[in-house]
Amino acid sequence: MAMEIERKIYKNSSPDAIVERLLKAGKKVTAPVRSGKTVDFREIKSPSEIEYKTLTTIQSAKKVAFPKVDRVVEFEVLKNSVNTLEIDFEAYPEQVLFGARPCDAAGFVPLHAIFNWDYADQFFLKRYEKTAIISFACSTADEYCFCTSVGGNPGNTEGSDIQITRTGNDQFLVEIITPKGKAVSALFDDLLVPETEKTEKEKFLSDVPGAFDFDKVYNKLSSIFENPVWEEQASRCLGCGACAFVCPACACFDFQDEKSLKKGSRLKLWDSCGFSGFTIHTSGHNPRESQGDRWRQRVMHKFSYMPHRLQVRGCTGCGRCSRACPVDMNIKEHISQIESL
Amino acid sequence: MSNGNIYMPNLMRIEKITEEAPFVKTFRLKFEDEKVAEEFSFRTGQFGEYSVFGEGESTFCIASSPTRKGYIECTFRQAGKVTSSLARLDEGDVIGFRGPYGNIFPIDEWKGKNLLFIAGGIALPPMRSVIWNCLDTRENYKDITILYGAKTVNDLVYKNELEEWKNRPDVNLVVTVDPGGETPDWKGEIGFVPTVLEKMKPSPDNTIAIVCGPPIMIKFTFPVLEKAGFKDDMIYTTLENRMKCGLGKCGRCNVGELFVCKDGPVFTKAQLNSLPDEY
Amino acid sequence: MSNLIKTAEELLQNKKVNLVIGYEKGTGSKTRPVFIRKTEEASKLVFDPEMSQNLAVYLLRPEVKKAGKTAFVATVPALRSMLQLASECQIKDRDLIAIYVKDDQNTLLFEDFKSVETFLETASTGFKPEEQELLSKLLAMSTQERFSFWTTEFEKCIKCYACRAACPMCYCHRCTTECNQPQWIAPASHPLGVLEWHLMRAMHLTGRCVNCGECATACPVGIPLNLLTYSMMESMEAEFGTKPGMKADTKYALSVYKPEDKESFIL
Amino acid sequence: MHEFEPKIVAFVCNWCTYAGADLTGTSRIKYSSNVKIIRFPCTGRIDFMLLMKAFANGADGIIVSGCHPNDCHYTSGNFHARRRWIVFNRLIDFMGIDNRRICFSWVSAAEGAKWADVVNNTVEKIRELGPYEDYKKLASSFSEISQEVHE
Repeated sequence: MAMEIERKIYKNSSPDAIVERLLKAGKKVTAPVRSGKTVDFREIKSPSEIEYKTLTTIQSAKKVAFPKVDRVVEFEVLKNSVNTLEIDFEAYPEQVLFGARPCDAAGFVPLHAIFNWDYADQFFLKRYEKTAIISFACSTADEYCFCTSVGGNPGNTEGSDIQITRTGNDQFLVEIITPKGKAVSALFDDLLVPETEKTEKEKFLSDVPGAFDFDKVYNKLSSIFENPVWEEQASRCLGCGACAFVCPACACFDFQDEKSLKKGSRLKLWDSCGFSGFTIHTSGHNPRESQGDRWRQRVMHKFSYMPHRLQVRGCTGCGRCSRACPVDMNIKEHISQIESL
Repeated sequence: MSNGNIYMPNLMRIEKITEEAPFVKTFRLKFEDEKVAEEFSFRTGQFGEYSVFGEGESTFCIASSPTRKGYIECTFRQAGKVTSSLARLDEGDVIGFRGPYGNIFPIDEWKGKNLLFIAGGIALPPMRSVIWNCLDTRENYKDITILYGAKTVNDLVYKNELEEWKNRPDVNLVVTVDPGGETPDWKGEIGFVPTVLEKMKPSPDNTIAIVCGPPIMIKFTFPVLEKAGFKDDMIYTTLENRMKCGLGKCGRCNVGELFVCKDGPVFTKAQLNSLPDEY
Repeated sequence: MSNLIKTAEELLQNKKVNLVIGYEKGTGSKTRPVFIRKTEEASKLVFDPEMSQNLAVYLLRPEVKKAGKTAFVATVPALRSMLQLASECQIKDRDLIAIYVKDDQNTLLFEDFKSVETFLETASTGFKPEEQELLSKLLAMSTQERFSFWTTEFEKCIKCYACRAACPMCYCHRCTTECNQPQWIAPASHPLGVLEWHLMRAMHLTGRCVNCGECATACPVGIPLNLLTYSMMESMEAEFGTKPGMKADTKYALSVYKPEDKESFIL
Repeated sequence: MHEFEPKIVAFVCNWCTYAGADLTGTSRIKYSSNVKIIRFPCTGRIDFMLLMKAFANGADGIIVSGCHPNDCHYTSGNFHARRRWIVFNRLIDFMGIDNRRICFSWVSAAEGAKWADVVNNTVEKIRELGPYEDYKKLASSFSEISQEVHE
C-alpha cells in the first residue's frame, strides 16, 4: 500500500460529477442518504440522493463488507445425506463507499485485522477487496468526536483509498492514496487537474480537541480489571446492542441456522458483548454476569486486547456509540475518567 | 476448507452411537469424503464444531485418541437445541464437522513423568482422549492414576472402558460417586472428587495433574493439589467457554485477552492464575 | 431545582432510602440516568421536562433490589409504569418512593401506590403532537399503504433490541426471541425476522404499555415504535374498560375476560 | 375452473369445530378441499404467532374457529381467545397485514352445515383477494436481500 499520495485539484461546486462517473462505470455506490430524521449509508442510483451536510451517519459503513445478515453456509437436507452448496465469493460486486468520514474508513483496519487473523474470513475480505473507499475530510466536529485521541484526525487518510477535502466554494483537494484508489480515480481523472501550489489541507479541517492519551489508557487498563469503576460507569447501561451495531470497528457475530422444509442456510448475524446471552453457558453459568463485566469487556477489547494482540486500535473515535446510546454512555467521557483513575 | 470458506463444515456419517448415561451419548464419526479423511489429523485436547444442518453448531472436544485412526468420537449431553437434535439422530445419519481447533495437551513434554487424571461428570470426554493417547504409548510414562467421579453410578460415562482401565495392571483407577449416588452393590469410593483426592494423598514429585470438571469441582480440587505440593505449571485443565466460530473471530470465548478457542482450551493453572477471573 | 436536590438529600440523610435514581446532565443538551447513593452527590440531580428515559426500567434490576429502599424521580409515564409493574406483582407497596417534580419545581413524594393512583387521575398522558399527527396519518391510510410504511421503517431495524432494553415492561428473564426450542422468532434482521419481532413485541405489550415513548426514543434508527404498542390503547380502553398503569390492582386486559365482551368480526 | 387455488389453514378447537367438521363429513355435505385443518385443544391455545407462521409458509387465508362463548370445554378458553383476537385483529390491520384474510368464527359440534359455509365463503373470499403476495414476498425476500447484500 506504500504509495506516494497523489494530490490533485477538482474544480467544481459539488462532487456529483464524480459520482456520475462511478455509477456510469457500473459500480455499486453506497453513500449517506437521508430518510426522515435519520441519515445512513445506502446504495444510491443518482448523486442527488447523497446527503452531504450531516457530520456522521447513525450507523457506520461496515455493512458494505460485514452485512447485518450474511449467508455463510447453504445446504439442502436429503434423505440421509446433506448437500452443502459453495458460496461464490467472486460474485461480490465492485463497489464504492462514497462520502464516508475518515473515522468510518479507519474502522475497516481493525475489522480487517480480526477477519484476517490466522483464518481468512472471505465473506469480509473478498467484499473489502472489491470496495474502494472515497472519504470526505471533516470540516466540522461535535462534542462526541474524539478521533485525535485514538491516532486519527479529521483529515486522516488511514483506510481511505481516495480522500476529498473541500478547500473552497468551487474547489476540492483530491488525494489518491492507494493503488485501488488510483484504479478508481481513472474513471474521473479527466475532471481533475494537477495541484499547482501546495494546498494547506489543515486549514480546511475541523479542530477536534484531544480527550485522552491512548497509550496512558492502554497502560492503565492492564491493572484495573477488578476496579469498581466498571460497575459505576455501567450502572445506567441497559444492555442493548446499539453501541456495537453502529460501531465501525465491532466485528462480533453470531451463527443462527434457518431451514424451511428441506432447504436452509447458516446465517452470520451481528452480535454484541453487551447482551447478557453473549457468553452464557448451557449450564446457566455466565462468565460475564453483570452489565459492568460486559462494559469492561467492550472497553478492554478495543483499548487493550486488540492493540496488544493485533497491533490495531479497536476504536476510531467517531463517537457513534455515544450518540446512539439511549442512556448517553459517552465513551469519550468514560475513557477520560479511566485515564485519570 | 473447500473454496476458502472457513465456516463450511465437512460431512461426517455416524458409524456408532453408544448410550453412555441418561441423556449422554457418544458418536463415532467417519468422514464422507475419502480425501478429507486422509488429510485429516488432530492432536489430543483439540475440539471441533459439530453441526446439525438447520439447527446450529455445538462445541465438543474430540473424545477419541489420535492414535485410533479412521474415525473420531465425541460425547455430549442432551441439553440445548443442537444437542437435542443430535440426540434424535440415528446411526447412518450425516452431520457437519469443523475442526480441529484449539491447542493440545503437551503429552510429549510429559514423557517420563507420572500422570494424575482427575475428571468429574461430563468432563471425562476431553480427558478420555488424552488418557487413551497416553495408554496407547504407555511406555513413555511412569505410573498413571485416574480419579473419576460422577453424581450417581448411572451417570458414570464410558462404563466399559472404566472396566478396561480397572483391569489393566499399569493403571490405578479410582471411581467415586457423590454421597447418596451409590447403588447397593457399588464397590467404588463414595464422596466428592476433591475429598477422595485428599484421601489418596497424591505425591507431586515428577507428576503432572490434569483436571477437568464443572467449575465447582475445579474450585475445590485446585486447593487440594496445591496443599499436596503440586506447582501451578504442573496442573493442566481445559476450559469450556461458550463458542460459535471456534477460530478466534466471533469474539465471545475470551478470558482476558486470550481466546479459549485459539489460545486454549488447554491451559496450565499458572496461565489461569495470570488471567482475570472471567471463565 | 434545589427543591429536588433538597428532597433527595433529606431522603438520603435520614436513611429513608439508600439509593436515589434520577437524571443528571449528559452530553450536550441530553440528560441521563444517575444512581445517587451518597448525600453529597445529590447536587448532580437535574430536572428538565425534555428528559425522557423512563427510570422505572431500573426498578427490577438486581443491584437496585439489593440496595433496599429506593427513591426514583418519576415522570407521569414512569409513575404509570410503576403501577403497572405493581399490578403484575413485580414490586411491592412501600418498597419505593416516587419523587414527582411539579411545574413549579416543587416535589411531590409518593410513598405508596394509593397516593399515586389518586394523583394520576388528573394527570394526562398521550402522544406528542408530531406522534399524534403521524398516528392519524397512518390511520387514514389503507392497509396496503400501512404495510409499505411499516416494511420501509422495519428495513432500517438492526435488531439491537434497544426498544426492549429501554422498556420497563420488558423484564422477562428470557425473551421469546431468545427461546430457540423452537426458534419462535427468526433472530436475523431480514424483513420477516424484523416484522415478526415487532409484531410479537407489540402484541406482548398491548394492554401493558403506558406510552412513555422510550422505545421510539431509544431506537438508534428512529422507528416510531411506540405507535405500535400504544395505538391499541384507546380501543382497548373502550372495549375492555381498563387503562394500564392507573391502578395498582388492574388485571392485565388479556388475562381476564367479561362474558359479554363485544366484537363484530367473529361469525 | 379458477387457476388460483387458495391455500387456507384452519386452526380449530378439538371439542366443537373439529367435531363439527366431522359432522359435516358424516352428513355428506360438500365443501372445498383447500383447507388444511390443525386441531387444538382449545381456541385459547391458538397463539397469534402460529397464524403469522402460516402466512410466512405460504397460506393465503386462515380460519380460526372454536366453541361458542359459554360452550368452552375449559369454560374460559374462548373468552380469552376472543379478547386476544379483538386486539390482534386491530394490531395486524394497523401494521398493514390484511386481516380480511383471517376469518374468525364459532362453530359448535352440531353445526356441520355452518362449518361448510364458513369454509366455502372463506375460500371464495380469498379467491377474490388472490394469493397473499405481499407477505410471501416479505417472507422470501431474504434471498433477495442477501442477493442485494451479496451483489
